[in-house]
Amino acid sequence: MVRKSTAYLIFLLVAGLVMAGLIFMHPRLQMVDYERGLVKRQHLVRELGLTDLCLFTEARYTRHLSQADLHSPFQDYPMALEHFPSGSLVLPPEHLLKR
Amino acid sequence: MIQLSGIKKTFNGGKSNEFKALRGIDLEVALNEVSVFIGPSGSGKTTLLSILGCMSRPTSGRIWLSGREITSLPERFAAETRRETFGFIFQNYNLIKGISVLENTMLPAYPTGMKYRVIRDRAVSLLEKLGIMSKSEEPVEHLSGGEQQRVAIARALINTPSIIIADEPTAHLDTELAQGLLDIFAGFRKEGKTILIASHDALVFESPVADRLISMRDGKIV
Amino acid sequence: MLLNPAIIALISGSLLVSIFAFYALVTALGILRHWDIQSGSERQLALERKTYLISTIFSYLLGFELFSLILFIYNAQHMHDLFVGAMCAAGSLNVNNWGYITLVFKIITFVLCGVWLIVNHSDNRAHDYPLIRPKYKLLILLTAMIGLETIFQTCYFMGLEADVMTSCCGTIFSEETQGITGDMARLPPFRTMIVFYVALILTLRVGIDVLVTGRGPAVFGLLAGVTTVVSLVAVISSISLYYYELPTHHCPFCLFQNDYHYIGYPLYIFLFLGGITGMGTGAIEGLKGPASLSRLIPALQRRLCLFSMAGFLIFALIATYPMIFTDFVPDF
Amino acid sequence: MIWIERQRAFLDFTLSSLWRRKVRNLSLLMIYALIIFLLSSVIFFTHALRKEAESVLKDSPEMIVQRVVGGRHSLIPISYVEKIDQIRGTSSVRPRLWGYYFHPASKTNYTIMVPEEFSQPDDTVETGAGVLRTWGPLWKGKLYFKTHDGEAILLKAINTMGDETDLVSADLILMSESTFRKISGIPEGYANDLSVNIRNERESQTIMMKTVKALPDTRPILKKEIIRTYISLFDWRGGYVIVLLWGALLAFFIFAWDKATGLSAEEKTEIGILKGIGWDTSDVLMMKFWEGVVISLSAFFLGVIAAYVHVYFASATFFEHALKGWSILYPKFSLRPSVNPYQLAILFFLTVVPYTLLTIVPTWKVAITEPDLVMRH
Repeated sequence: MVRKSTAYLIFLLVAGLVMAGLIFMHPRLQMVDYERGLVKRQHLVRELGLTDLCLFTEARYTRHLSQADLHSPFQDYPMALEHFPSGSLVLPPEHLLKR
Repeated sequence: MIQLSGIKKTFNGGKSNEFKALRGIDLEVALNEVSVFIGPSGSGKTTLLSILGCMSRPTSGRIWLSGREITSLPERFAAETRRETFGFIFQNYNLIKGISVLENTMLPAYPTGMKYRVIRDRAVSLLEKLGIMSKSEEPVEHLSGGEQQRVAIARALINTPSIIIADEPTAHLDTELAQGLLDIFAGFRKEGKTILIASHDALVFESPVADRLISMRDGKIV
Repeated sequence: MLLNPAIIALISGSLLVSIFAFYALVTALGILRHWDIQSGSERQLALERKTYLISTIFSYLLGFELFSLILFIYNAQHMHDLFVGAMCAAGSLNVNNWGYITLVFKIITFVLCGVWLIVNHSDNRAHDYPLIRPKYKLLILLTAMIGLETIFQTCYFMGLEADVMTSCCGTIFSEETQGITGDMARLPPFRTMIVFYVALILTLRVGIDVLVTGRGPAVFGLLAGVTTVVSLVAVISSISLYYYELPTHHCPFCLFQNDYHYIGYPLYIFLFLGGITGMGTGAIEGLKGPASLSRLIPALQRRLCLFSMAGFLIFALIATYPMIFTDFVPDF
Repeated sequence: MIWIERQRAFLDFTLSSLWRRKVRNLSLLMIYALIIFLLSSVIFFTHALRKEAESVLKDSPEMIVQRVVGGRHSLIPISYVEKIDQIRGTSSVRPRLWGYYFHPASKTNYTIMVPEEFSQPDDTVETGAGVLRTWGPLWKGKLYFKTHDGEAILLKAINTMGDETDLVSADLILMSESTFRKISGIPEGYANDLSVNIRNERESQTIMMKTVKALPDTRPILKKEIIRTYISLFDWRGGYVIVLLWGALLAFFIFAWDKATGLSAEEKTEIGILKGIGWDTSDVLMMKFWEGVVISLSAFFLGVIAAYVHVYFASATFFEHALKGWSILYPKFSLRPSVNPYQLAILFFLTVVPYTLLTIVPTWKVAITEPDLVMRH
């Protein structure tokens, strides 16, 4: 019978190797595919002059959040309550918060 | 030679439920003998054995083991002495449930840092000697009372102690098993070990194995 | 105030560490008040049991202090792009007045924690707890340091504002800068290296004495402390130059970056290993007095001394390596 | 090595003892791993998005100039181009035409845009992959649009952009300038904003100031600011989610603490037995330390590996819902795996450190069980 601590240490070793493999090796394997996509994205960004990621498409100010103006998160009226889920996650763009 | 002088033990000192378990014990116990402490329950036998075995400290008084004073040792040294000098056989066997016979036997040797192989081989040979090797991988609670008793003995011997302390070892055994146990004790004496037994079982103190009887009552030797 | 996972982790971690250090300190002071090793009373037994708790807490704290030190530097490194002008950790730490003092306190608490554990370990080897009083009094200092470190760190993170103009390592550790960082950068690299090697060789020489004859651990401890400080100065003034292969880049933090293969981590870890065990060797010298320890301490000192010498040696190897295997020559 | 043998032996016992109560301990382990999984998913995901934003937006225009009227973003006259062009240091200025188009049938907002050079005829559009996914049935390969004055037009969809660019292009519909003006109603001579390329990026701050001076009703936005918006967005978001997860963490720690404090009588007897047969308090503490290590490390590895798979192999499926919110269109994207020791250190600090500290005192309380307990009946 295998000693319990040996079995556990083997488990740790395997888990550690899997983790290290994922963290250090996997990105390298992915590199070629990823780079190809990235080049395309960068190309498109340059060509069209895009400024934002297409992550939240629910409203103007979340789709192009760096282009939004100070009041748009207030839905055109300063007393309006936020009602988009992503509105609770995003900050107004950096340059508007500048003091 | 184990010498005791003026051993007193008070539980819950200064409180309303204060209880004086030992009221001044002076005693000399010879090594390589079987000494049996007899007396009714509550007479202080168990408390005395636990003090002798470095499990607890007396409230006052001193103990010398082969000339070395062992009473004022801080806990970590008391534990070391307990581990290396004494082997304990408890009344309820006190085996750890859910783990195997073999592991239970090996437990006292874990903190010593001995090689695993060495401990294992020693445990196996002890279990073989006591005739329960066939059950070594079973969890202890699957064993009968007599078998558990033998596991407890094997565990007490794993660190090759020079002194064996047994508290009411025959309490849960029928006559035949108890007799077997006494035979095992006789064997230990032949090997030169010191055995201290607390018992109020006539089978024990009337047995020829017992070299010396020490009777106790109300925390004193009578 | 910036809120990122690392900041949350550091602030909450430090808070927990302080609470536990304080708890251990209160327990320790309670122990001191009623301590009487001669007594076999139940109270004395309870007190002796509490010493286990304190040792346990501080051994865990040492580990966490090390982690938090590394995370703190790594986080400063990671945040630098939020601040205008910051190129590495040096800039992020300079955003407000609390950054550097937090770092210094973190290093000191880590070293103190290590030395305390060494003292504690030697005390536990004796039958009669001869060091219990000095040891627990040292905890007052240690806990105060941990508490201050937590406060400084909180102030630092609270005071962070993105977009603040800061200076990068190029200016902080530049030969033109006034103040201590500039002074260190201005030191002549060649002479600093000579001082560094002299200190190192002296330490090793005394270390060999300690190993062979058992004499001079106090001197060794002192030298280890001096060598640690000199080494830190040497890193800024010259060792960094060889790693960056730039005549004016003196930053002690850029060494942590990917571009330099994270060499900063082993470099500093071995330096602190050498420093802590070395100072520990000296710290327990004053404790030889009690009879119960007089035989144990020299053996322990030899072991610590060995670790310390190994730490310094590996540090020196890492530091010397680029000087030998590079074509770069700074203008002295 | 005595030291190693001792630790191995304690580890052996801890494992046996944990295995005995497998249901309870495995459920603790699973909850712990789940919490680490959630936290690390958040950290990995936000970090990867941040990196992605940084590298993708690296090529976006150095400066965008918007016109602000009454505090709101307004159309900018194309005549402004010349004024900015005259500022030294700018290499090119061009008007950007873009806007939103709401398609009632799919209830989705799309971004319509005019590229600098659109080589297709006026009656065709190029679309992002997400558009065709959500638009609904096409009529003979054509998209049905309504112009600003109510007129219906059909535009042929060609050249769909691939999935690979979805993260920036999912909702894009590219069209010619005249079609755009017809649909959006933006009059000739006006654009949405101007994109400015700057020769030396270090001078962008100065150029921005000069722009404001020359055209006081404009608001320039620098690329640096855009990227920093995204960096702090994801850092901040990661921070907030962790604050929100504090509740869960706290609940778990209380649970762990309770488990450590409320040891059953059986477990207490066991510790008593160990002490009785010669274990010291520090041995019991060591054994319990290994128990903590076994639980924390296992949970840590399991949680982190699962989170990695979740974020990088399964594209963070569990978060899709939160990101998507009420929008119909959600880009398909795969992120560059970028986990570093820094993130692992954060995770360790957030989970293992509190767990370990919280169990110290209860563990110690058990460890000091009196060895003679087993002798008393």
